[in-house]
Amino acid sequence: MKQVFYTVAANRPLTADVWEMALTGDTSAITAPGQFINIKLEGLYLRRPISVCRWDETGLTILYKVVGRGTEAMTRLAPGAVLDTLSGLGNGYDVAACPDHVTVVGGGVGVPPLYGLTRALIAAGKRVHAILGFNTKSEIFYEEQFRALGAEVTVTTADGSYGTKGFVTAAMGPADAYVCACGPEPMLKAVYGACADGQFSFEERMGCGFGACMGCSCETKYGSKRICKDGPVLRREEIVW
Amino acid sequence: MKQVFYTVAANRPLTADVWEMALTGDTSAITAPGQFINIKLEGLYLRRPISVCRWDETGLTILYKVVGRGTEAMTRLAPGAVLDTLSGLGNGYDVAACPDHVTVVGGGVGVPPLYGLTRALIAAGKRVHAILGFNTKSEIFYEEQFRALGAEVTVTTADGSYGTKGFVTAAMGPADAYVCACGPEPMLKAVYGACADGQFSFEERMGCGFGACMGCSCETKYGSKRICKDGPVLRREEIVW
Amino acid sequence: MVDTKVTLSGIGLDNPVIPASGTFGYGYEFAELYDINCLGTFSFKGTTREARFGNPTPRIAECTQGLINAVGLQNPGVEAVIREELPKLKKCFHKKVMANVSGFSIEDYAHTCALLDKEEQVGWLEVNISCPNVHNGGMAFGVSPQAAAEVTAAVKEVTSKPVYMKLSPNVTDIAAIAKACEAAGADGISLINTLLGMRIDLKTKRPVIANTMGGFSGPAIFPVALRMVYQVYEAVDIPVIGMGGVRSAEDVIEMMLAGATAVEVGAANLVNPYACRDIVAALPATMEKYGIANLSDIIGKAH
Amino acid sequence: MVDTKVTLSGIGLDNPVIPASGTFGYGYEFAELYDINCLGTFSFKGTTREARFGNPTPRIAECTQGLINAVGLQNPGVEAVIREELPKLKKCFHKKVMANVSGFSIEDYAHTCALLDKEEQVGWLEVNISCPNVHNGGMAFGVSPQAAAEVTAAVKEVTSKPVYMKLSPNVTDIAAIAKACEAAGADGISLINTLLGMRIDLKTKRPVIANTMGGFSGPAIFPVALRMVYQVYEAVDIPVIGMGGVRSAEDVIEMMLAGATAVEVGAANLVNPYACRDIVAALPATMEKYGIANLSDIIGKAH
Ligand SMILES: Cc1cc2nc3c(=O)[nH]c(=O)nc-3n(C[C@H](O)[C@H](O)[C@H](O)COP(=O)(O)OP(=O)(O)OC[C@H]3O[C@@H](n4cnc5c(N)ncnc54)[C@H](O)[C@@H]3O)c2cc1C
Ligand SMILES: Cc1cc2nc3c(=O)[nH]c(=O)nc-3n(C[C@H](O)[C@H](O)[C@H](O)COP(=O)(O)OP(=O)(O)OC[C@H]3O[C@@H](n4cnc5c(N)ncnc54)[C@H](O)[C@@H]3O)c2cc1C
Ligand SMILES: Cc1cc2nc3c(=O)[nH]c(=O)nc-3n(C[C@H](O)[C@H](O)[C@H](O)COP(=O)(O)O)c2cc1C
Ligand SMILES: Cc1cc2nc3c(=O)[nH]c(=O)nc-3n(C[C@H](O)[C@H](O)[C@H](O)COP(=O)(O)O)c2cc1C
Ligand code: FES
Ligand code: FES
Repeated sequence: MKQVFYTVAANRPLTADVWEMALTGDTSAITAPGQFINIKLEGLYLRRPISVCRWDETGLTILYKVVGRGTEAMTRLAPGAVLDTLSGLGNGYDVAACPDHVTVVGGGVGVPPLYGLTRALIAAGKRVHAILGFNTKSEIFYEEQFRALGAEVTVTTADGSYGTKGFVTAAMGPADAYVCACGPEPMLKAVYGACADGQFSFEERMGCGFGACMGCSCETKYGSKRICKDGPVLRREEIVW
Repeated sequence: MKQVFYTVAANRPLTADVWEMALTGDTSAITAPGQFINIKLEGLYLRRPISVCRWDETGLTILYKVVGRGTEAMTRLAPGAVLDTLSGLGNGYDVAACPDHVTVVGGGVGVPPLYGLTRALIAAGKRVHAILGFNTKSEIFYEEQFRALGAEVTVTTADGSYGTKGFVTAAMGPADAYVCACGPEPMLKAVYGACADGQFSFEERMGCGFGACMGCSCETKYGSKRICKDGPVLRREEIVW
Repeated sequence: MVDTKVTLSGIGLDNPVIPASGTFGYGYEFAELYDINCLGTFSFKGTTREARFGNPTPRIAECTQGLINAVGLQNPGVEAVIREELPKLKKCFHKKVMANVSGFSIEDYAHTCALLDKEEQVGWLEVNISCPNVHNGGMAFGVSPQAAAEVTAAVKEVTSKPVYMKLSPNVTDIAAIAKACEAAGADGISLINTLLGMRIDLKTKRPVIANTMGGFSGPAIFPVALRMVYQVYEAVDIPVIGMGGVRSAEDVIEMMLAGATAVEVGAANLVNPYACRDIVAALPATMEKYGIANLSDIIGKAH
Repeated sequence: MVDTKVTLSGIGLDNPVIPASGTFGYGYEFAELYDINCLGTFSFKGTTREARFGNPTPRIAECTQGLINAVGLQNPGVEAVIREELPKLKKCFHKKVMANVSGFSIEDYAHTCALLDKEEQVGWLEVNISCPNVHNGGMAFGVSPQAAAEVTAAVKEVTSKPVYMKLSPNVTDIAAIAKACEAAGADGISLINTLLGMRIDLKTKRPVIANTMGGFSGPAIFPVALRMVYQVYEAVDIPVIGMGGVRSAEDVIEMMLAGATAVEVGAANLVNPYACRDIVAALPATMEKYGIANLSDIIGKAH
């Protein structure tokens, strides 16, 4: 973890309520896809945790959905604005532990960290099937970006307005045995049931985001873990629902 | 009273800790010298009351001393910043009630409202003797401005480093019978004792600044008054110390 | 169209927004700023048997997201209120008003309420029991279930108007106090009054408030107020008026979900004189945003 | 040069700044961020007889200038703390640490404190009595002078280390609780623990916290905390550790003027992991600004 003051380089809507923000600054604390940053916003007491979508030596990109006061405030940040963040939080996905063929499954704003993961998996010589689940066609984002990485991409929409109709599990087959997933808890649970092994990224309301407060604990087969520090990614076999 | 969003036109230090800020915007609620505006500052709960130093149809000027978090924050406002204020608060000085010769007596940041008053008195054809009291030479401001209005100006400094040595009362003579004063309470009390009649402007910690909370009440010969609404200016004869 | 109407002891309100006592004077001065008939009603300045100047100044201290006040119930006394303030109010406010009453003895309360009971303009009595009982070593009525019940019973005896007992939050068990008031006949409960708070001036190294301590309110206290409204809603079967730190239509809805039938707004009026008008105006759109058609349907819905 | 030293029951502290229990873990994780030997000391995570997972999540809710937590005393149990956490801490912290203890019965407290009494690293015991007493209908020990005194006496019996009783602010008369602890032998008083608070999610219309309510802390509660420190300082003759909303060197000084010998910092660590280091660093210049040469001289100076 490192406190980093990032500068907003770009901030634009991708869909009606999902935005993409590019930040420049020190990314040395980011060591794995699936990690997150925790953002201080003027007038709000707690920081907001947002996954790193992708990063390089000069900066990173986040994708965020507008759901409340914090994410609304983020849409009003113009290029040049400076953001107080804690960077490089959480464990992230373990790329080395993945087999040669990995299915990444994302629902809504669970999709962003899977982009960085897919890139890392492909860089490590693995094949990736990306299943990206949305409610409806107008909410889809980043389909092209995943394809550009070289992943095989399946998009699902709950209402069938685009791609496969149904939830993400509707697109899962026997080949999708090892899954790296991120999304709302009901989706994670369904995916958990539909695969044999993998890594799952969880969300929890956080006090600190770096392991100090025990606000985000969850029980696992191996005792309690802090989603913010020992997670957000848990191995399938340790998960207790 | 009127809520007005003023734009900062200029903001510069006059001395080590007294600043002058020019604001543009609607001044229609300001009807008398000695009134004040109440300024909302980001992150601070209560508004800050500051006297109107001078005003015209396009805007106004305030002078403020840096004493705490609010006034410190004001020094950081750059031209173009917009200030949420309540404008035209308080009664102000009653120019019509003044005789042909008036002595205005200000101590430190009690000086600002007397500038607008002096201008109004002179415009009304009255003669003005302005006694401006400071601690020391380096703290003096607005001496030239008062002279430029046509007032007879006496500056006092407590340490004698400029003008008359001593407190403002050291510069008061028999001709200074009718006084309009503004400054710290000990000064007001001394001036009260040294004159026969006049108008005195008081400070008090304020909740609202427009008469709603009774936070600023003071007892007078004619019952209790709210410094923010029935004041800040009281007539000498009604004052109870 | 959404419906913002609620009913408080049989009297309908166009909306649940009520400026809180002590932050809205006797109303007519705010009428110079906007048409106060847009309000549900309002609770006027705490009125006592005799005129009071209140406490020495400074009476106000700033806090993070709030303020401390030690006004000390300054008011012209109930007779002057009836003679002078209510007629002025009548000219600009055409709804029933809530009469906030304070006292320093049971007799004080009964006397003041008996006089206000005769006023047609008054819809409800709101009885503030955060005041010190001069006959009991200055301990506030509101910190003891017995004393709270005694005040309730004494006031009920002299009035036919609905009586809302306004509770002090500076207690271990707010539900016990509320229950005692209900058992003694209260028609409703108003809460919370201010939390006892304090600030010290670093320069003078003395308390900011001349009286050392005072009542702390504003957005900072909202979570405590909400919790107490929730607890009291569970404890009693009479309506609850919620307050403490409310400054937005969202806050009004949150208070109602906790159990409030109507919601008072205090400190917010002081920093934004248009706060209540703005909240009333924002309510319909905010209700739509959260899928609420009828405001009175959500009272206590978080339970 | 200004002097920031204070003494807490005979043990000298380089400065009065102490991270509060529950916001600093067992310390060693913060040692990865900065050298925690700059701190006066710190109070470790509330430790109980047995390991506890704590409450279901969500355990955290945001508030205006504060947060609600309902962690529920998650900790590995006193034996694991002694076996695993303290040795890890020893490597990076070379001062005496404050052991924060919780319990659900008098025996719990005595058992846990007896074990910690043997640890050389532990300088003081800080006994949190905001916990529900399972033998008394779940009423917190800290809301009754008798129960508070019983815990104090039981702990004093099993330890020779100074015992600081940590009080709950959710009471009518904090001074009475403090006095009861003093009479039962407490060496000092720590206060305040969190205020009971609540938030409701407007979208789900349910409480944000799984356990409905939780402990509210952060800058919002500072005026209440300061008031209680002031009251307790007047009520007892033993040292007081002040806390509640402290986030700056100014706040530390204000707490000390109210009567605190040392000052704990809780929530601030969560939003700024460097908060305590920054406060320690800012103290000397802040003291100079307010003309304070010797910090221990100002304790209680606002009285
Ligand atoms: C590890 C992690 C990674 C995340 N990555 C992303 C991402 O890449 N893109 C994205 O859009 N969202 C992501 N989220 C969710 C994001 O944190 C919330 O949407 C955001 O905090 C909402 O803030 P708000 O002020 O707009 O909402 P409000 O509802 O006003 O927030 C109130 C409080 O609740 C918390 N909160 C609300 N929703 C959530 C949530 N789902 N998870 C955790 N805390 C919440 C807020 O942080 C805040 O403390 C992530 C959450 C976690 C825990
Ligand atoms: C009617 C009136 C007119 C004023 N005109 C001027 C002016 O023209 N120029 C000027 O420099 N100052 C003026 N003052 C004083 C000015 O209001 C304070 O210096 C200012 O509020 C300090 O704010 P702060 O945040 O810097 O100080 P802090 O000490 O951090 O403020 C804390 C709180 O105390 C209040 N406060 C502090 N000092 C005073 C004070 N002297 N009077 C009233 N409230 C105070 C603040 O408003 C705030 O609520 C006037 C005060 C009043 C009542
Ligand atoms: C300046 C001021 C004066 C008050 N006077 C009274 C009063 O006379 N009677 C009363 O019952 N409550 C009084 N209160 C308490 C408020 O009515 C309200 O209960 C409390 O402030 C909490 O609401 P808020 O956080 O919205 O301010 C006063 C509050 C303030 C700020
Ligand atoms: C996340 C969290 C966990 C806490 N855990 C404990 C605890 O285990 N034991 C304890 O005595 N107090 C605990 N507290 C209370 C703090 O130590 C402190 O008394 C309180 O938060 C007030 O200080 P603050 O406003 O600076 O946070 C906890 C507070 C927080 C925010
Ligand atoms: S959020 Fe504080 S430990 Fe995870
Ligand atoms: S400050 Fe509110 S009445 Fe004067």
